[in-house]
Amino acid sequence: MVPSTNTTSTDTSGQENPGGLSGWLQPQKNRMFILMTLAATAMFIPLVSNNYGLEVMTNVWFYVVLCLGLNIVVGYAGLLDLGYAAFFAVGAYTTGILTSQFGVNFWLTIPVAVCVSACAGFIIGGPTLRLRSDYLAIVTLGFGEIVRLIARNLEITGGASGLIGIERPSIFGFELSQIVHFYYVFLFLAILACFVSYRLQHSRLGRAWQYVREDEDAAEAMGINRVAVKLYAYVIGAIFGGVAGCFFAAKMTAISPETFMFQQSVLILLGVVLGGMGKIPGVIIGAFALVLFPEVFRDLGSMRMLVFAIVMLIIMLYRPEGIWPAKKS
Amino acid sequence: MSIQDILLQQLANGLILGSFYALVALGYTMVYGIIKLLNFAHGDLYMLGSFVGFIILSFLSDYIGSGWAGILCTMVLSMIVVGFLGVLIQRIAYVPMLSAPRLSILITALAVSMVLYNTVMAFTDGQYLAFKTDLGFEGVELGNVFVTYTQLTLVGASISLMVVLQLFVHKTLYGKAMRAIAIDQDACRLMGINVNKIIALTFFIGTSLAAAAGIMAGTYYGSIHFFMGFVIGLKAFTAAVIGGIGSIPGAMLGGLLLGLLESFGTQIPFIGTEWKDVFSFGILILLLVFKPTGILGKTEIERM
Amino acid sequence: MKKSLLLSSVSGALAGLLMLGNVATSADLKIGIMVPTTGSEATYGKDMENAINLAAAEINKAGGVLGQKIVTMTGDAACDPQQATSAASKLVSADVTAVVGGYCSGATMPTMKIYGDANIPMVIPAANSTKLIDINQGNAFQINSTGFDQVKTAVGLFKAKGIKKLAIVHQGDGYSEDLAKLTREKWTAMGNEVVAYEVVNKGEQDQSALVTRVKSKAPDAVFWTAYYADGAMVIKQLRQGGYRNLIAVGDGSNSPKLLEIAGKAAEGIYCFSNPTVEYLPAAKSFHTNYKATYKQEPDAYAALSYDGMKLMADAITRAGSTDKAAIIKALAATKEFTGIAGPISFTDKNTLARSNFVILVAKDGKWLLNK
Amino acid sequence: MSNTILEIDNLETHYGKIHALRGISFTVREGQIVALLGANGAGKSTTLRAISGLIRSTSGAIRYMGDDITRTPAHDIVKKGLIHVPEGRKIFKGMTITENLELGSFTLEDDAERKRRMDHVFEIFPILYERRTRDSAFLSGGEQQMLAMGRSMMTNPKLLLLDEPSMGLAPFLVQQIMKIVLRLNKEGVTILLVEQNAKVALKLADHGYVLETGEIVIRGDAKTLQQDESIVKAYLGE
Amino acid sequence: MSLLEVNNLALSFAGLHVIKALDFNVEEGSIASLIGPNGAGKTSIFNCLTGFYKPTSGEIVFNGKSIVRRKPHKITRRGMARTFQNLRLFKSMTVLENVMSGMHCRSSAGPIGAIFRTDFQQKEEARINEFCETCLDFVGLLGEKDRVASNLAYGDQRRVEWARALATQPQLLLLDEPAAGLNHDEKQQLIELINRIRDELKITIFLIEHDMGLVMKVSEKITVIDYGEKIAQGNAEEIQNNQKVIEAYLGKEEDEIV
Repeated sequence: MVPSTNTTSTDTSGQENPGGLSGWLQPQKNRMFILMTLAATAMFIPLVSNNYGLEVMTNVWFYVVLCLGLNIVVGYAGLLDLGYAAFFAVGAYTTGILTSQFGVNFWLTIPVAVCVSACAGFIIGGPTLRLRSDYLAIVTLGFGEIVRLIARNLEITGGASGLIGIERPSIFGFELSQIVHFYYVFLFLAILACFVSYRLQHSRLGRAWQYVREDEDAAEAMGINRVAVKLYAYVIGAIFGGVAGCFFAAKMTAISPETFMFQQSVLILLGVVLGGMGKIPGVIIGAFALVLFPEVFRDLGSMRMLVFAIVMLIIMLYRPEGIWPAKKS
Repeated sequence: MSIQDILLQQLANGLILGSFYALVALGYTMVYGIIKLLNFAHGDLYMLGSFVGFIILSFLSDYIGSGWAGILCTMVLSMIVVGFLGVLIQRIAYVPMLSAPRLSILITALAVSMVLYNTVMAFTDGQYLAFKTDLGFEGVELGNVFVTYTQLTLVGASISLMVVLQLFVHKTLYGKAMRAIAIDQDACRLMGINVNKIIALTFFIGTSLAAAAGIMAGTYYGSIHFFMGFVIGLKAFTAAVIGGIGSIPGAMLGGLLLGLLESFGTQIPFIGTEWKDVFSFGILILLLVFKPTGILGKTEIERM
Repeated sequence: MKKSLLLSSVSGALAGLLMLGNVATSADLKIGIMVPTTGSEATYGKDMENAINLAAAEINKAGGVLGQKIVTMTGDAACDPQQATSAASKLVSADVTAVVGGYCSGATMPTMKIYGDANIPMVIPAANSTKLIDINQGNAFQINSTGFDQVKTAVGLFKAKGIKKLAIVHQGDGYSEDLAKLTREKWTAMGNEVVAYEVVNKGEQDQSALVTRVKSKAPDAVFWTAYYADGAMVIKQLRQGGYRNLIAVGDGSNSPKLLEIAGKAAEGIYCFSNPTVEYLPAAKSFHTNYKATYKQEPDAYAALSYDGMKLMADAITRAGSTDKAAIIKALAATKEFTGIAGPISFTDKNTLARSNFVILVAKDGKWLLNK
Repeated sequence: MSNTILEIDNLETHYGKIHALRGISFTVREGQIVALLGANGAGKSTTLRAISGLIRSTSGAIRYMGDDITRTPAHDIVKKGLIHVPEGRKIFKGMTITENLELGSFTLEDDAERKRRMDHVFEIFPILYERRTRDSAFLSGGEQQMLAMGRSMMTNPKLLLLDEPSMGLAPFLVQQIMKIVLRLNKEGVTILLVEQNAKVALKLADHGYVLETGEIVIRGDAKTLQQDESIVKAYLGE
Repeated sequence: MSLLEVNNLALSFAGLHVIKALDFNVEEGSIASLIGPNGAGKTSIFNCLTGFYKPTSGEIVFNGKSIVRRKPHKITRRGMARTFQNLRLFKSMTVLENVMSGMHCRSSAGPIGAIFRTDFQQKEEARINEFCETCLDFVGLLGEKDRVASNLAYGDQRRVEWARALATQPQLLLLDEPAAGLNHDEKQQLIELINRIRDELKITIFLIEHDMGLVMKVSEKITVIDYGEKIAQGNAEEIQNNQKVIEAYLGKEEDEIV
């Protein structure tokens, strides 16, 4: 998402297929141009859209952050995480508890949430990463449920009704209260998430994730500590979720355990798989589809999750790498 | 009630619940044992079993009523229907994925699960349906423990299904072929065993056992809905892991143990029922971390 | 090629979305309906939507409000906070004059902020968690009795039945936990004992362990504060497990489905409920009209939803304009508005001044008014 | 001269990008023992796997008793009496010896016949009878090889493909196994024997083929091959 | 001086003795081979050396330090690299990215460096890049560096694997059947490459190979094992004339069958 000045940039999409947009995307300058156009469009949406459009688009950016976070775990490192909503919950509850019960300033809760969610990632990742991938899926699922149940059962988390009256943040005395404010906040977070994802992907750590995903034994033989590398993926993914959770709590002002059900985790996973695991543009498209599809096709009613599920199945069967084309050459 | 009575009653509760878990866990374990696939859709097939049973029973009840005879017919029919459905799912969704990376198969299984429960949700509008039978809740007092006839019959049914399965797997050639496939597929081909057919058979049996459990649940609890498979799917998986995934006696043992653990878990002083699931998931995680092979599971060659 | 296709379809969808809120502008009076029309609570939501639309149609037939025809617009709250906020924004963006709706308390809560910020008058016919009162910005009016009222009715019954030891079971969601907590507070404040306070995990079928635990505490009554679906199973298993004393359920369980699922086990249980159509003499014609229009029986919240729409129209008429602040003022000043479910006046917290809760009892598979 | 039972015609196979067999042709006549020799990785096992249908050949043809079985699935080939005893024995560890043998006769419907054949196997391998209820995982290497051969005999084979029956066995066991190979041959089973142990194999065989990197480099009468110095070179390099 | 010393190594799986009391050593700067019939336990020995298997008992001393029970990635960091019997490339990644995996243990930038592109990180990336390109150049694949690995011809994929192993900057390179699947010309190139790695890069080489011609040509010392035991050791000529070896491969002359 960010122009690469890195000589090791290895994205070689469309070298053999210079036709169409993908060919045109290749030169650094054109890609830059597209990104600028997209960013500008995103910046100007509030000028033409009503609140509903903004609400939906804010939701899109929000899911972009979550999906990119999960993408680090699933897409980059190839670990199935079925309890990602837990990290998102950890962030949201950290902010919620600190602001509503202890009166801590919103901005101060973010570093706390980062630490807490990183710890959560570490706690779940540490002992379980030696497990086979399918066991890991179940452990993360169980972990997600445990976090939700704890939130539901404790007094400090407001029990089943959750927390209400979470403070809205302000910057330099300017309170973020309108949807348009949150639109820009989440847009900024989404861009930040893209930036961080991109930089990580094209780094030593990012490559290590891919090595481990493709062949664990070979990666280990090359001197890569697979447990440490996976743990990094878990912790960084958890931080993405935690930060998104902080802002989610601030935007909603009320959070309850129901938001962090298993279905939420599945939804985020859906976004990652739909667009294409491990590919930033793919994941962004996945997040768009996730949010826009139900809005545009409201008339489908209860059929719409079914349509979603079928699409997901078809994608896994016929195009497991997702909608976004894979690099060739 | 004295504390002994309470504990005895909880023992009975645990065994009844455990026999349900065991029945569902069997399907998990069979499929996992043979193709190393964690079939996320298994819980949904349990759910589907109860819905198919619901439809069949509503037809049958006009002719043979919805007493034991009706339920028995329904059970057999819906086991067959859902069993074939399981095979169909395996053919459509899992066969093409057998050589794909593990992550892809897991996500496919998850997608299958979503398709199943969303289909039922769309058709039922997410409603709870009353699974009506003529069964009452008369029962017997065994000492101070009260068990209804329905409960006894259901436990009896699930135990006999398990016994039949155990006999099938150990005494018939097809059952032996199933076990052999889990050991070495190529060698099975060289014995003239049509591996795909046997895998399909495994799916059929595992799925129909889940369907049987689904019908029993419908009969016993009286209501069915599209998401009923989720919790039991998870619990059954936990049971399968406790017993050692891939092992059929392990699944039975694990199911009973989990059932007992849950019922006695509610009697632990100072911990309310709200922590029950935290308790069982916690056990699952600890078990996977410290003894992933479970109680009766085979140890694999250790790798550093 | 694929990428360009993708990009264009995404941007197309986006453009369509941005336009969506902007359609439909006329001289009509736009009123939003916010109920769950998808998800597990969809049947209740659709029932409420039907009743509100029926009321609107009747008003329009009689000449509309201030000469304007009412046009309704439904936002699907899906009983999910996230979906509810976008549905609420959609209604606000569509520039509705007022909103009638709110079923799940959890999903209604975050939307109250949105309606409050836009100062849109809102009548809430169903959601009744006491938490709603705290976050009300003054624009919302609850015409369902609140949890406080229900608890008052409940402990009244328990007292009258000579109950000493009470067991309370909820389901771990905002609504039922709220009701359970309030009941426990009130009951212990009255000097009585709550011997068991339990929670059932939503969707779990086997409750035998819970039943044994509850039974071992030998309560005189069990109060189920949550919804019918799991309630039916809890009741059935309580009776199967040999519990013979009183069982009562909250208004979330007021459904014929509960009796259908629990069967004989439900015989004689009590239910605290807002007034439903079949027990309201004033609702006879509504009942007939509803059945004629929608070919089905009205459900638990039909009467209140119908009243909600009628009340809103009445307030707008009294305000004499479609100015939102004026409508809110008129709503607050409502005095003994005669709805089919009973008279409506508001407290200074915008809740119902006089509880309209009734007690039902299950007899032969039907809910009857307890005399 | 007896009839041709197996005919391999210009067979080629690939493992991914590796060209494992580069067009090999040979025939096996009924009642013969034919040895397929060569160093590790020369393509001997691949040839057997292609014949028994475990892998698909990329081109060429396999004819068995006049039928083209190039595309026939492995489990159907077994029904024709062509049995492959794979490298590493591949017995079903975790199952008893009896169960292993029963699975060998999976294609058989007749229980009495199964009993008869099992008795025959037990007669040839008394050690298996002694341990018939034991888990096969606890058998020694030689016993495992006997079980693998016994299992294949349960199908009443006409042509037996034996892949390195002597692998990992002590010399006296090798002799024992080879005696059994001879006995089976006397009972009318044609045998295609893949062996690294060339000396032993050529002693038994009527005919021999030597493979090197997927091609047949030497072919001929077993007696002649025994004297051929070039075989040593094929194994140990020049 | 011995770079690698194996003393009394034993490995068993579920009661099956795969390796029994094995002793051998590899001299620094030499090219040594390990041969033996199928199933003799050669790859198991490699797996013990590289930490993939835990030996049941015995001692492995590499460069003066014991490496028994060390994790594979730590052993690689100590300077022992390996290739695999079946190609184990990172298939969907480019050739250069594949080789870069080798440099992982010789670099250290973490997530913070990656996100902020610190000076240190950028320099390190440049260093990784440069060294990996050198490695690719060494095996003659620099021109293919941006191609996806799985699209290369088989022989070239093999060379990517070597370049990847070289990028770990090893002192000892273990090659598991490097010639498997190669044609005649490619084998000649392989022999040349093995010699160049030793002569130009001063890396000691220890290989398992079935192609005896190749083994005899390149190795200075050959260790022969059978049934997990060492049966002979020596140079090519000695091995070719060793009666035990011939028996192990061809069987005993005096075996009486009939």
